[in-house]
Amino acid sequence: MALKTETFLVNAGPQHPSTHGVFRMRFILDGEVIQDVEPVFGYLHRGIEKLAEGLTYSQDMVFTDRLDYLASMTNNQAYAVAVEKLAGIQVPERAEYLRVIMAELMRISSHLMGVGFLTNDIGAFLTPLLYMYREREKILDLFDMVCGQRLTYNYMRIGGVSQDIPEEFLPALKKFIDTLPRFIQEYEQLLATNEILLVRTKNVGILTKEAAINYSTAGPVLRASGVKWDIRKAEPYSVYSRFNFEIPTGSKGDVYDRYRIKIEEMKQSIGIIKQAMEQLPQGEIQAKIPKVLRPPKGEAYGRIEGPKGELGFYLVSDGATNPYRLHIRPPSLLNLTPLRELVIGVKIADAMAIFGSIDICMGEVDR
Amino acid sequence: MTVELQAAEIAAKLEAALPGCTIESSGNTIVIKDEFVLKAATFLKNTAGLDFNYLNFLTATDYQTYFEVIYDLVSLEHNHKLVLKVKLNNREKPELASVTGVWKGADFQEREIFDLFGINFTGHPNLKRIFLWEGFQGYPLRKDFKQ
Amino acid sequence: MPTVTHNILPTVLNTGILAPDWPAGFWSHMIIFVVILFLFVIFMAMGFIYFERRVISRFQIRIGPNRVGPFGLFQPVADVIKILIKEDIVPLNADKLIHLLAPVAAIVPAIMVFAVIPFQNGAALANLNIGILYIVAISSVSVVGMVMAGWGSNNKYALVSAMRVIAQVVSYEIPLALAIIGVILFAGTLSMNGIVLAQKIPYILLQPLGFLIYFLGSMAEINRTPFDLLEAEGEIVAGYNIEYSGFKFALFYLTEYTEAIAVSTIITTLYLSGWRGPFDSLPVLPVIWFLIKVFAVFALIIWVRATLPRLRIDQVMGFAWKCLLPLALINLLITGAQVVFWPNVSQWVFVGVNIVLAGLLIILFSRFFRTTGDKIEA
Amino acid sequence: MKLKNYGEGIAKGMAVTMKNAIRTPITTQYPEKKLHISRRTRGNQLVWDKDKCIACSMCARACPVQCITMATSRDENKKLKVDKMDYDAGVCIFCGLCVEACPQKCLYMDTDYEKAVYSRKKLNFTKEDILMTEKSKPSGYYSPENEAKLPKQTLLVDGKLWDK
Repeated sequence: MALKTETFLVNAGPQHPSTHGVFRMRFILDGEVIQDVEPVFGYLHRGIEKLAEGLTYSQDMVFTDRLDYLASMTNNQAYAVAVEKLAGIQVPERAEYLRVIMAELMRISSHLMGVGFLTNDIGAFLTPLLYMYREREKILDLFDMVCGQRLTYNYMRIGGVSQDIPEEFLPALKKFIDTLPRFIQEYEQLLATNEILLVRTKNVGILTKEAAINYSTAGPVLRASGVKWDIRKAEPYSVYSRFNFEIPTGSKGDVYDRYRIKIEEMKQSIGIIKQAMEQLPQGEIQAKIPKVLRPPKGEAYGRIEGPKGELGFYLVSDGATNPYRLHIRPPSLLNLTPLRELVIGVKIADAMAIFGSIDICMGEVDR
Repeated sequence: MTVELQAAEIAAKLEAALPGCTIESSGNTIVIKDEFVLKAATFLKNTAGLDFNYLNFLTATDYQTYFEVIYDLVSLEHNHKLVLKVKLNNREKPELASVTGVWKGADFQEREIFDLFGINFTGHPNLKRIFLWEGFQGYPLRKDFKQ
Repeated sequence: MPTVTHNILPTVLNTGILAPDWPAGFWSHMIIFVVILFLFVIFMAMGFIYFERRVISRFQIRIGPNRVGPFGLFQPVADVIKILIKEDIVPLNADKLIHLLAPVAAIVPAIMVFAVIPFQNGAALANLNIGILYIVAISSVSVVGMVMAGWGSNNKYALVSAMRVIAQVVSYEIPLALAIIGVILFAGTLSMNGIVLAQKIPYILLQPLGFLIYFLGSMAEINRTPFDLLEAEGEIVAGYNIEYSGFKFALFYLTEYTEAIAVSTIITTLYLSGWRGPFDSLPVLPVIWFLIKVFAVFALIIWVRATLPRLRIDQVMGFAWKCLLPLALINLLITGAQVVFWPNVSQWVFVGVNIVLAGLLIILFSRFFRTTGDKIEA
Repeated sequence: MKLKNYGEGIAKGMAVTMKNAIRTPITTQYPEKKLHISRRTRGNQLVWDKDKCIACSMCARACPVQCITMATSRDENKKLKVDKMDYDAGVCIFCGLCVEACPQKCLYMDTDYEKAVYSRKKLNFTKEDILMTEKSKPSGYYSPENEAKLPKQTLLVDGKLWDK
């Protein structure tokens, strides 16, 4: 005899410990199993695209910090790349190298946070997260030294960077880069073979290669599904063509792969920073650009490989001092698109693991 | 390095498959008529040699007299890209066929355009406001939006 | 029975007004011990809260609470005061009676467990000759309180949590009880004090597999990581006590730690030879040995909590039924055979044999422990 | 037969946590012990050097959130002077663009970070409040002279957690 059961609706969020900000998922549950989910967002919508239309090109840089606030440096870089493409500005070598160093440090920091919060969602009581915070703290120290802020750096400028690095920066960076592999090794010991982590992440939330492409996912999510796609290789911007690095890819596209990709990318980033430190030239850090920038009429799409995926800025100029239209290609939002398909049919606990592995930042989703 | 495809060649291919669909083509950009958008999308995705399997982003711009919807297409296999544009002249009731059936990644982006520009995507499975709340008056990214 | 308390205040209550046919010794003994037990539980709970916060922060390279009083020792007191002056909220449409009774139903059985714990030789509220049976019977009754809380709060998270906890605790009772039987077979008695007295060798050495099963099972029973599904913060926010505040929440909080103390004391008694230790014939030393062992067991629980992620509900259930239960049965079989067929062999031989067997069995069973996580058919 | 899943990973993980438990905690007991913050810190206020200012209003124009209001007038010598220089720290996002825009380098960020007040109104500063005095500690952001004067930042990577 079939028992008569009823599904029920559970709201996870906007205030929920593992929704990484103000994200909300309306679950339809059948016991523990998720029947349907509707992601709801917009709680952090600040209308940055609209705000940008009212401000000059250089002022918009400030607001890019507030997109993905865990990776402000790369947001700065993406915006700078887009404006430079629009206005045809050549960036000095030293500035490019500094940008690369900052962006890779940012990638490490963002991935640390991503892995840390994933473990937190799986239920490790803050410990791996706090270990990773320690390393992130060192990176933030370095950023603080260079630009005077720990979260909203506003470091890069159109045509360069705002300030040159102080003399104590490179020794400190070297020390950090030398010690980081040891700590990553420690995380590997703590997590990589942990049986509980394995049963919680392997074969959970499998995103096939075709689906990952069709859903326009980017970054670690796409690569975990086995697609070798990285803007740093596919369309090298800045000076990335001069560095030697690999693109790690996953095989299955499950939560475990997404976690592995992040660890592997951190290792690659360390290599890039080492090379950049060796090659770092002396010279100018800022191209000569007019105080009030008026790019020619036209449009441009500048993109970089942010920590969470392809981050692009689509700019339309009508020749004035303000952008006519600024659109952000937010990797976090697009990586969320397959969430519904991944989550239907799994248990609540897995849903949180899947959500955590996608690694979003609400500032970028809602903009 | 991503190859920016010559739009003129692809426009010719498109024209052969769907006569009368293109309006103009320059650089890497093809502008097509709005009623052809779904067919053109399917064609670009499924034609061998083009294989635009990845919708990089989808957005719109308000040019005061008309809306322009921009599809940035990339092929991950061949590493080439193309920009597809559609002009919508009907400002009162802009409508366009949804491409969610072709690229599922268009889902949230079409909702975003609907939310902020008021362009109605027919055939979208769940066309609701995405960032702003239900009942919000007006479409903020339109140039004539007043608070 | 040479209890210390038997001789303190021997005739104070011997006035004949209480219960004429019961000896005065019973009443004095009971009242003194009830007071001592309550104080013990409350102070130990505070001590455990402080201890856990400090230790776990060391695992997380933090310092932990250190502001209130010397070394932050009064932090639990401050917490208690804060929690007690909070507004008491009953959710709309909640089942008020059940909502109100749930914390009481949870804490009473948790405290009742301590009745049979011997703090030193024979110093227990009731030195029952079926002590361990009493513990097995009473320790899972707290779950009723949690289920009442889950049901009575009119909250879906709480309900999910209640369903999880009932499934989990009922499943883990079985391997738990089977593991205890191994101890009973060696000790030859059901009395807690008798078990301690029988431990020439701590039973953790004699029953390594049983200890492991009991440890994991009791972690599930008291809902600690990696089995803390009922308060899985990332999934169902706080679980059954999500709608509780003020004094009622304090009771739940106390329940949680009381259960932790209970489990630590039971493990100490069953496997770590309880109050025994060097010089345990001196007056206070057995109690100190006992407390040291209790804190050591709790430190191990904290260590596990600081390290491990949480299992999923189906994995938790699978672990109980597919892994712990057969292991417990095999353990029982081995123990029974050893007790019945070789009663005169030195127990040190069994120590070696059992440790080797435990290792072999764990490795054997790890072959069946698959990393599965496929979608579940609804 | 490859041995796996018997708890080796868990044991390794527990060894790691134990290893970390005997490390020195990385926390700093804040009000008693203070770290040296970055020499370029963009602290919670502006410092304005009145004597060098030429009242060009570039700072007010550079501000993306319009938190600086500047009103100028010409004095008897036809020289511009500042009548009003209001700065709303409650709106300010501490991006530093005003400091960069200043052609005279007479505007600095502050190094102070303990500026909490009880009401937002107290964050509306007038020109007297942000005036450069002996007490004010301008930061080295866009000002190498100030940067040289400030103590070096304490870095976690150096292992030195605080300076007494």
